Amino acid sequence: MTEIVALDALVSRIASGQTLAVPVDRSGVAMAATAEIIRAGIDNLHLVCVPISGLQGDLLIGAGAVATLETSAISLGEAGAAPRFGAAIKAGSFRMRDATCPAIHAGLIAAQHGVPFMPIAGIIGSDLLAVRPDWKVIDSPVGDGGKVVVVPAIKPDVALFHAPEADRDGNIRIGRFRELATMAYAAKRTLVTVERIVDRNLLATEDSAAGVLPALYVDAIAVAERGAWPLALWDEYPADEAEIARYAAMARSEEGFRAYLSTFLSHRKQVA
Amino acid sequence: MTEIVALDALVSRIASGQTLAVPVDRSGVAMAATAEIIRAGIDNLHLVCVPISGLQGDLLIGAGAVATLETSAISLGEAGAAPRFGAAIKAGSFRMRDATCPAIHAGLIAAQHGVPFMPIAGIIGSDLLAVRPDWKVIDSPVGDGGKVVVVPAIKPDVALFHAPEADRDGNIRIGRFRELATMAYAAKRTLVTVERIVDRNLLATEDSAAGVLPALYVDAIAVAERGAWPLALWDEYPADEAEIARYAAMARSEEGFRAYLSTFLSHRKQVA
Amino acid sequence: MSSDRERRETLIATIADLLDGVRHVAVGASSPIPAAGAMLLRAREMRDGKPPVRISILGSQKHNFFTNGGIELFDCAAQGRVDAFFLGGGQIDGHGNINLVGTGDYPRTDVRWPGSFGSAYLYHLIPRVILFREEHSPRVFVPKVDFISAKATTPEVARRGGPYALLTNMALFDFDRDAGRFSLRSVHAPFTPADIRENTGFAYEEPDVIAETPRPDAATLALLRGQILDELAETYPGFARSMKQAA
Amino acid sequence: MSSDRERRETLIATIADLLDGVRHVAVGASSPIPAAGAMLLRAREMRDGKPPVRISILGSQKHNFFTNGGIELFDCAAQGRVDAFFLGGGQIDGHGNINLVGTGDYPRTDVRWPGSFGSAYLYHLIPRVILFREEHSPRVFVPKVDFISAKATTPEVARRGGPYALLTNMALFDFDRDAGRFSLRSVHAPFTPADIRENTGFAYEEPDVIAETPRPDAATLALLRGQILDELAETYPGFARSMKQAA
Repeated sequence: MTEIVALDALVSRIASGQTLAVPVDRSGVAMAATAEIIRAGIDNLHLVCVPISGLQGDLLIGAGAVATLETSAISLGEAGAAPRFGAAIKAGSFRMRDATCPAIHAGLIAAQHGVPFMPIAGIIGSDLLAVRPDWKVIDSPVGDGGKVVVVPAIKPDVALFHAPEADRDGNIRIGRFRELATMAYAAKRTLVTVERIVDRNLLATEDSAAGVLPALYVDAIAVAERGAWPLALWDEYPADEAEIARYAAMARSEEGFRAYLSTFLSHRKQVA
Repeated sequence: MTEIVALDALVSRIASGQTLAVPVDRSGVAMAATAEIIRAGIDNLHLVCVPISGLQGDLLIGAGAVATLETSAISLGEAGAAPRFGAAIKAGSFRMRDATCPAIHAGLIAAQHGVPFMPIAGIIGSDLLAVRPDWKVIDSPVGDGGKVVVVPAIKPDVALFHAPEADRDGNIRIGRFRELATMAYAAKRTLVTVERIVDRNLLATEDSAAGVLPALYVDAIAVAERGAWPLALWDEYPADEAEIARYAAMARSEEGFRAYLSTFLSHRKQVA
Repeated sequence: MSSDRERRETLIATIADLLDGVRHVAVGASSPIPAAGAMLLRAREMRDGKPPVRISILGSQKHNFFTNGGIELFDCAAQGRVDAFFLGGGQIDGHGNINLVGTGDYPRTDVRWPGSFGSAYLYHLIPRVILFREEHSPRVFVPKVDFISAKATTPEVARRGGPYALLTNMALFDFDRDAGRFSLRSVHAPFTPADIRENTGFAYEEPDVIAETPRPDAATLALLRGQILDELAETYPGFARSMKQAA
Repeated sequence: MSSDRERRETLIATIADLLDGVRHVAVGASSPIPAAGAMLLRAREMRDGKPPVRISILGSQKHNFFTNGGIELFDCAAQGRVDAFFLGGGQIDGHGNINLVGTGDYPRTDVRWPGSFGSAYLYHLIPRVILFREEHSPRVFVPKVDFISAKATTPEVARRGGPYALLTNMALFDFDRDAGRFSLRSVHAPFTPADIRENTGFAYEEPDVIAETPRPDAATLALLRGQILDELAETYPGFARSMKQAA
């Protein structure tokens, strides 16, 4: 049964040391919840970026919340490199698990189907295979027996994202961003922040239902208005490019990052 | 580029001997196109039912169009057993490839992802493994190395289904029936009949887009009003249970089936 | 007629009892008695203030809260999100194996049934699979099925799923997964343990004292004959009508 | 300023030429020059009555005709439905291998770039991968990359994808998949083959006569400065504005 709770109660369901899956910037990133994670001091996370991350990942890394980072990239996009990611790599302050986008999708899809691994095209020849000993190259058991890469299932403890709306039953509107559904299928628990709760049933028509993650997969929902800010939320608001650029500039130094973070947490607190 | 053509032109893109994937009754079965396939004398088909079939499969079998049948079941549902399927099995008139529903989905998903096979949970211990030598049991290359079944990719030459509407760009509304998309991803060509062509762009909003198979995967579309009759089309019309029961009764004998088929073909011709 | 109605009521109430504690039960298409049992459980849990029970009815647009096409039930089961399901079988043997394919030599079987559907998969993955087959006869309950669509136990691989009970028109059996065999739990009146022995083609455990399958109590019957038949009518109008007419 | 505009125009027109014949080209986010090249191709094909060209711009809601989430581009490529794509690289070596991870010893690299994105996968699957890197310097074009994000050729496995050409601010190279090396095709004015040698850290084939990369013709320039900048403005307003201002 999906519970509708306050933001801090939602975030309290994430424990230090857990594997946390989060989506790419454009799909709906739970930034308000990210502020709450940092405020609550949750750390030692294994962060799985589906399949890459930006501001969210860099903030969590800068705040020291990440013990393992599994991603295909961390970048602030137009605003340039992710400064705390770069600094933490240099300092060796977390375990890096470099990936390639479709391999992260494939790992989640393996969990979705309840199988231990998924085969995946390409990759052979990449040094990623050297740094990811959990990825194997096997002879295909069917067909011509050619080499094929297999990646293990990714089963996050928690999937966390932000969406425009949920209905009272706990169904979430995800539109075409089906990787959000894949994350939820794969995860043990799914926590979602939304702009609003709507009274209509999102499963009522085939059209609206097609873009819905059913409540079955959703453990808890919290309302967080402008909950993706300063990132964009599709169909709702664009990214606050100036704010992201401000972050990119300030986070170049540890002190600048601390100053940014302090303002960011109190800003998010005010909105909440 | 998706072409909008007449029904007979659509069906002329299917050649004898090809592998044809068709959906389960409730997802949108192209019955008008099925009549046209039989009328055109297309035969020697490898029919892949996704994951089961009913009236459509039984008609094609009865008409002698099927050389290989890959399915998890053939049944007329409430109307009982599929009579021509039963008779053809007894006569040994086609090659039977018994499956289990998720294995057919898995084979198509392998083709969707461009990999030679997919692992699948369960199945071990079933005699299906004995009659499907193309399914293998391997030691999982990751995790505890337990036994896991793998099934080869299913790459149909043609995917064929019926849907409520297409837009002028060739996008198809499929609602929640995402197996239709999977069929199209996996198939070399996708042919779709629709109730109507609409002027609005089905990709215009996130809500409508979520339930759309993009034109990229659709080779040709033909309008066929009541094109699933006597089967149901979701959101449009229910199954004509009386007609299906009439089929079930008549098709018990070869002569009865011939009589039914003749009426069915001319009825469908009138509608078209 | 009334006895047929009572028979069905007993089956429905027995199914509700077998489902006790499940949070999500899936029901195949054209399975009105399992669906009614699941609805009865849901209504009873709601009445008693317990956590809600989800019911997925395959092929139903109304009782479908899936949005990812035909594979979602199977994925959902593989993720451990489906607690109970129902399977039948043209043949069921004493080891719990089921045959949905046909009798005689494959592929040109003497009798051909529709096919294995999802059984080979779901039997491994759903913890509480209730075998439900109304016809109780030696041709159904055989020592060894001619074709194993789905195997009940596979010591060679880890699994969470498998048979939990077997319910027929005459009796209720438990299944012991370690022993790989059925054990008679109760017999529906007016049948006797001797009737069961006569009509069962496989060997099973038979305790010294065999209970009679309880009739539903008054509160359950009220719920069943009222709310449940109304709910059922949305998906199985013919079945609900015949149950009401029999009243 | 005008020369920077001309440089960009030449790159865009060269990309359109490299894409000749493709039906579906995918462009990464924040890649205005590749996107402009693809749009120029599309406009030219449409003008000439040829079959339409599809352009997918990743991360764009407007130029997104995918409906299956982030994996669809990758699936689409694996299905052979994407003909061309662009990749860059912090380092690109003479064998066509690219490095998007960093320099020095992994994982505590001296310089860390964002990561491999989908390169390790797409390089195998998309027939015409155009390597596009504006900076032409020995620190980018190295004999051997420090980390292979994506390998250009893998004789040990069948593949349809790989590098097709390398386009920089100074020159255009073809890639020979059998030889596994680049061959200089043309040099953008005012650079000379000697400039290319000086600024390229890897060995490459150099024909006796090296052409000058052609400037776009008048019709192409008209299309580019009009319709294409208008189309581009929807997705890359800043880039389109700077191109217009430079006029």
